[in-house]
Amino acid sequence: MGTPSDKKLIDENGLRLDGRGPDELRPIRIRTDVLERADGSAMIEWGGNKIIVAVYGPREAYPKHTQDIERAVIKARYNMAAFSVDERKRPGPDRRSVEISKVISEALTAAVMVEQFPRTQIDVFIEVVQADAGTRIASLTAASVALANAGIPMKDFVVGCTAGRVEGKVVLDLSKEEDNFGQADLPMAVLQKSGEVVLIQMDGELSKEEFDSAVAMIMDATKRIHEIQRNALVEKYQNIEAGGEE
Amino acid sequence: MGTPSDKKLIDENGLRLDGRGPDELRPIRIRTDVLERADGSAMIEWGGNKIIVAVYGPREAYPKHTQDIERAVIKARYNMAAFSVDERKRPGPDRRSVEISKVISEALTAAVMVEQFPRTQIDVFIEVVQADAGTRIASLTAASVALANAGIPMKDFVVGCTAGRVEGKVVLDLSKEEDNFGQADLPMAVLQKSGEVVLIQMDGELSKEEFDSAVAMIMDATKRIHEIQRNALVEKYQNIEAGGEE
Amino acid sequence: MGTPSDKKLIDENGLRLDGRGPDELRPIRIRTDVLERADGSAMIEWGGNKIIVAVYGPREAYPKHTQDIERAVIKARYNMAAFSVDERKRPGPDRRSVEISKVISEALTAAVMVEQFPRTQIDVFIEVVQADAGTRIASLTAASVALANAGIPMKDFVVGCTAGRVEGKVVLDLSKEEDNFGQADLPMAVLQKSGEVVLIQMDGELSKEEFDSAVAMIMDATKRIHEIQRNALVEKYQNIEAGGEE
Amino acid sequence: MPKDASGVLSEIKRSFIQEKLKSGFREDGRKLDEMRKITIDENYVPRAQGSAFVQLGKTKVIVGIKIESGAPFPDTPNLGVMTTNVEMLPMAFPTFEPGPPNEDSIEIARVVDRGIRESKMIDLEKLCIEPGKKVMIVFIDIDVIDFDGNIIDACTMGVVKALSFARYKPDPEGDELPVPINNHPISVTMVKIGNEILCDPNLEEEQMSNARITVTMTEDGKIRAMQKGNIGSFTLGQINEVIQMSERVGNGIREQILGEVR
Amino acid sequence: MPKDASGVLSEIKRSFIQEKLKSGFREDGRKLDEMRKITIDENYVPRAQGSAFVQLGKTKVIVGIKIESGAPFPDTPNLGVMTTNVEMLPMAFPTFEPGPPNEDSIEIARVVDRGIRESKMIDLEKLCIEPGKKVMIVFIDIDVIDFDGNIIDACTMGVVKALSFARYKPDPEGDELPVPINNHPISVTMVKIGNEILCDPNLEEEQMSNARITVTMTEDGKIRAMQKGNIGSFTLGQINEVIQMSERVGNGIREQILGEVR
Amino acid sequence: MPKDASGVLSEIKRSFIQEKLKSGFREDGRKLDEMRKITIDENYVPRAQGSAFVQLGKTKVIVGIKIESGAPFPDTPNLGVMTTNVEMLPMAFPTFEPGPPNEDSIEIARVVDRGIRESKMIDLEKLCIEPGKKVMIVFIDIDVIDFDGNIIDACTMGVVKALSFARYKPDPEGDELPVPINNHPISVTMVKIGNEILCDPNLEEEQMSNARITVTMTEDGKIRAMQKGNIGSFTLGQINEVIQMSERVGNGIREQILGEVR
Repeated sequence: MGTPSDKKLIDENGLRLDGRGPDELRPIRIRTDVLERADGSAMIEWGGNKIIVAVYGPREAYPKHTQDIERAVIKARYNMAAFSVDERKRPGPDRRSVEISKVISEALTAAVMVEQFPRTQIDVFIEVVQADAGTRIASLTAASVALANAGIPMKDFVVGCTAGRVEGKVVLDLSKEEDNFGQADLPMAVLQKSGEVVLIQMDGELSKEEFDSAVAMIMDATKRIHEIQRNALVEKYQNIEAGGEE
Repeated sequence: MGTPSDKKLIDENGLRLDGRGPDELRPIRIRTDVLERADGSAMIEWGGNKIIVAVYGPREAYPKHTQDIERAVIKARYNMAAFSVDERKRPGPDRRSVEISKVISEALTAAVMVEQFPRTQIDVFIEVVQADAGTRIASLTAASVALANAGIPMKDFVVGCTAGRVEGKVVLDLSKEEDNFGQADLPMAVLQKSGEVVLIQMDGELSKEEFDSAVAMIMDATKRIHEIQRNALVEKYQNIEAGGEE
Repeated sequence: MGTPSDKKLIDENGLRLDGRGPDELRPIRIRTDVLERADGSAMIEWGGNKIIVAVYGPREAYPKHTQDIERAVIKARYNMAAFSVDERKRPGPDRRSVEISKVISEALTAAVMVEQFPRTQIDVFIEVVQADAGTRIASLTAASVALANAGIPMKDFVVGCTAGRVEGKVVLDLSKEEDNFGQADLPMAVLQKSGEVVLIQMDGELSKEEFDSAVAMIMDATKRIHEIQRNALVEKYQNIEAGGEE
Repeated sequence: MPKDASGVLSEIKRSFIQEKLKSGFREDGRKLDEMRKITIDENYVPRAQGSAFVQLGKTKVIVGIKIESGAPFPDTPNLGVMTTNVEMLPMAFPTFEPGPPNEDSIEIARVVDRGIRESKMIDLEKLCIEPGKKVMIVFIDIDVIDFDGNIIDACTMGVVKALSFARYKPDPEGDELPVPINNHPISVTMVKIGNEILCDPNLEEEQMSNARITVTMTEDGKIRAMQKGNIGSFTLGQINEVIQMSERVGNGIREQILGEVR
Repeated sequence: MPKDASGVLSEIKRSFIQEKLKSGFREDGRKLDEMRKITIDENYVPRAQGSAFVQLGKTKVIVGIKIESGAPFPDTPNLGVMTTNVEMLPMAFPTFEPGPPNEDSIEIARVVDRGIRESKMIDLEKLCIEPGKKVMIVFIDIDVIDFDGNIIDACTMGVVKALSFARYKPDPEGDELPVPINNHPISVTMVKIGNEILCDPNLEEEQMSNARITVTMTEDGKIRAMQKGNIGSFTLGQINEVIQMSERVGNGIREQILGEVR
Repeated sequence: MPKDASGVLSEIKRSFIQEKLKSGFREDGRKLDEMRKITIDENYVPRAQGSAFVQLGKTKVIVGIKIESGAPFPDTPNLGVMTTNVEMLPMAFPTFEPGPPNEDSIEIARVVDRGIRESKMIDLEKLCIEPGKKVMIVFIDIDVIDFDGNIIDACTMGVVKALSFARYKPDPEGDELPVPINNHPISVTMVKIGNEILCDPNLEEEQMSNARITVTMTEDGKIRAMQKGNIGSFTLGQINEVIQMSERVGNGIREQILGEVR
């Protein structure tokens, strides 16, 4: 049994525990229309993450005092299933999930044409079925697809990814062990076309140079991730054209 | 000191710990008008159970979204006093009492002429002062009397009783020890005239034959129990005719 | 290290641990206008007590069903900072603070011309930054000043003080140790002009004679305390006349 | 305090009651310092370690006492523990709502608790089984089931009665012992209507009054707890008067409910 | 039960459905005692100790089982512990709201729990590691993610499937063991529309009905749990009918979902 | 963020402020990278183990630190524990309400906590008394008593100041020791108005802006924590700009508040 400090997270060839190179993503798969009731839905599998996102709305914001007369209010609710993590999680929101719900709501607001739907709310329900590092940016990436799936007009797509520092090296898309025993974690999300940053959080220790190289890695990866988003939606439209939804 | 498994719950003569035969009820006593403020009230003593029921209404349902435009909503609230059980119970509803409140509300709805009072609610507050097995059906039996005492129009009376399996034998009206160490518990409540079942729950293990014989025992017992309900109400009306309420 | 019972709280000369005589107050200092946002504010330092009071209102009472059509409702909220006491206090109201909030609200209502502002509420937020015995009467004394500072019309000032019994002697203004190890605690607050009692609580053991002498001590002390209230307000008005606010 | 189901009292009734008070009598015929009829059934909940069903006029409360072993508070390792909880059940009054105790219930519970605790009625030292480890915890729970004013006194007398008969087992295998009792505190609650002070207010009197005071004393004539409530005030003279009334009335109650015990 | 997004069912649809039922068929073509299509993906959440993704028609639930060590209940020192929680996620239906479980979720969780517990499916005695000190706690958590009626049966079959494959480590350093299983309870939920009894109601059928009943049985033909819900009633004859339907339909489900396991 | 008491800012004021920003100055005369006046009274709550009263312009917060012994987290048996809680007291602003922390307070507390925690300011290893059994718990509690924007920076500098002077007793009978400190993180919060980035926004500036970012750095020039807030976005160039501003401004703050300590 090795303790964290015994375990080498990056080997002599620069490869990571799961065999990836420094700027390699874990496998990502997105499907849409995974739920019947929701107006739009998507499921993302990203490494060991398994996350379902449902979108309802725009619908009248309730209670009334939460209405914004100028725009739709986006209410994301990030929730972890009790069985999604190693030790059983007590159901209900904790401080971490409240914070993540807030930053996801804000990031999505920048992408949706919220001005078109004053006084309404758009609910984005996120259920983390299995968690494996990077849940917030995986959720955001899937939420963007679910919003499109719901037919909600959007200015741009939100695409997220993390980078971090592990054993002194900057690497892309931290795995669970790299997240636990690494030295920095930088989740970030951008608008796909404009490249503007709509979510950024960081903890750990990064020099400015390391930060710059982490950001560059993420910016590059978001292009690849957006392809997957686009394909998930295209697949749906192709199905519709072909007259069936699987 | 005997442990549960040492204790014989039924002796060689087929008699139970408290001397009852298999189809014998514990002593039951019901009184009405036990409270001043409530629109109707009843107290039931059933074996060691001591339960007070108060009825308020019909009154405007609040909050408004709970109103039903077609009928009165019956809201039973089953509550155990902190001192009602062996180990002090922390005040406030738990999952068990929420479930019992729900099934009691539903059973009473079948008996009351709820269509006469759209948009209103009828509150049935149940306080278990001392618990001794069978509290839900004792509560329901008393609630029916309290509703009548409140002058609320009813199609029929709800009468409840339990049966169960103890040391392989089907017996009526389980005592606390029989409930704790028995093999099955079947609480049931029927409309007195029509015999229709408005509450049934079961847990434990019963063959279909045992189930049938338990149901037959209960159906028979409900006749006797309804007599007690009727007498409690008659006693009140006799008192009123006689010009006083004790 | 002495245990409570070893420690003499009153010495052979009748002096207390902090050198005070039986009817001597701890140092008291009140300042107004300590906050920007509040409509009125005051800070009181009384011995080791450090308490900030903010007043907002009169403003429309909310939710609506809390409105009184005949008068303003005064809602005091007494709160202890997590770091205000020896052992860290979990944030949020407990039963003690709910009770204190209630008696403070009631005492202040007697002093304010509440009839002038029907349907409104006046919020009095009290934060105990450091607690050192006698916080409720210190809060009340400061709240009275904060209400005046907010320009709210008042019939009279509320002035509070405690007395108690320590090692068999009646003494004024209990210190923390006298409160913990003494034999009785009598917090009391009066309207300054009329001398009417608007708050009185007691716990411990007092003969009627001791009670009378404690009350007399308090009544005398309230005159001195009111001087400090008056000076705090005058100081402010002088500053305003002089064209500046510190 | 709740308003009457029909809203507030009519003006006519108010002036009628006030007029009558001046002649020294109340609407129900009582004198100003006269309690309503008190009936207490002891051991009303046999499964509890102590219990009482109190009827004070039309006000009804059930007191139940459970005594269990547990850990002492860290700062009083040699003392047993007591807690007091009052449930103003929604069955007791049309406007009472289910849910956690509101500020009224909390105040009532704390005043009742203070009277019992500060009089040192229960000898908590004797409830210590193993210092710092195991003591007896006395849970005092009160159900208010019918409300017609003056909950505090109904509760206090119920608790005193129930404790007087309560028994506990320091050792689950051993014998039952009576709860060790030092004295018998009695609370007397009074309200001011106009300038008259009257004890044991019923609901109408509570609604008419704007100042309430409770004084709890023990048989040795000592004051153990006081609590003023509501937005009105008392003069120092009235404070004096309520203390005297409290002792006189309280002695009568103690005599009546505990005559045979003491 | 929630109303449809478009409010209640139209009268026309109602009478159409009711008419069709009389001929022995339902709107979706099923016979009265026919289940919707069942698909169960086992081990859907590999990080859990057991899991299943159940599709019952359009109703979808995810069952996850975590098994951790902990203290037994004081009154059952030799038994492991099981708990069941059902989250009716707001993603599952337009009117479901976030927050603590409401009375519907609580009832569902308790009925599912009762079926598993009372059949003694899990051999809790074998989950005792050190009597009175350490036992295994089986946390059964269920996410309802898409709602089209009959949550109870979807949950129960998911739990049974997940438990059948669940593994745990009594000793963190030791080997994994299968959860000890005694039998396989299956719940069958039926509703009454008019006088017809039909199993596995979809949302529309739940909305049209005013009486629901669940019967859980094991492969030995024994009844283990029952629960009637909603404001309607059943005759004794109908109670008899639902028990028979439950056994027949339940055996079919058990066969289908566990064929390969048993 | 709360709206101003008078509702939103008038359009006229908005354009005035925006116009002025283009010339490099703010409504209150500050340059874009200029902090408001900072005043910190240390040891403001002598009974706490560390404390500070911070005035950042008109924003006022009180930081109190209590240090008590307790159990470590199971997965970090050799480390002390720190927690951070921020109370946005209702006295601080007309629309702040009493009650449990809302999402704004939670975010603020977590950003403050992250800056302190990730910089490893407190040497948690030295706060371990007995591995797996007993460690020191550092409770950081912050009262926001007057709100005029930029709570995060006011809180962070208050915590850093209070920790720099905080003392604790590993052994109740023994001597007081200073809390072991590794470095001094400083957070700098900036907002974007139009295309201008400005630090230490006051309330009006927070209301006018729709994108906020906080960067926390230590004296070694390392970034320790970042948090973007609000619904607007930043270009990569602006991200670069805020990091530079954060270092420059942060060094100034560190110098000013800790000059004498380091």
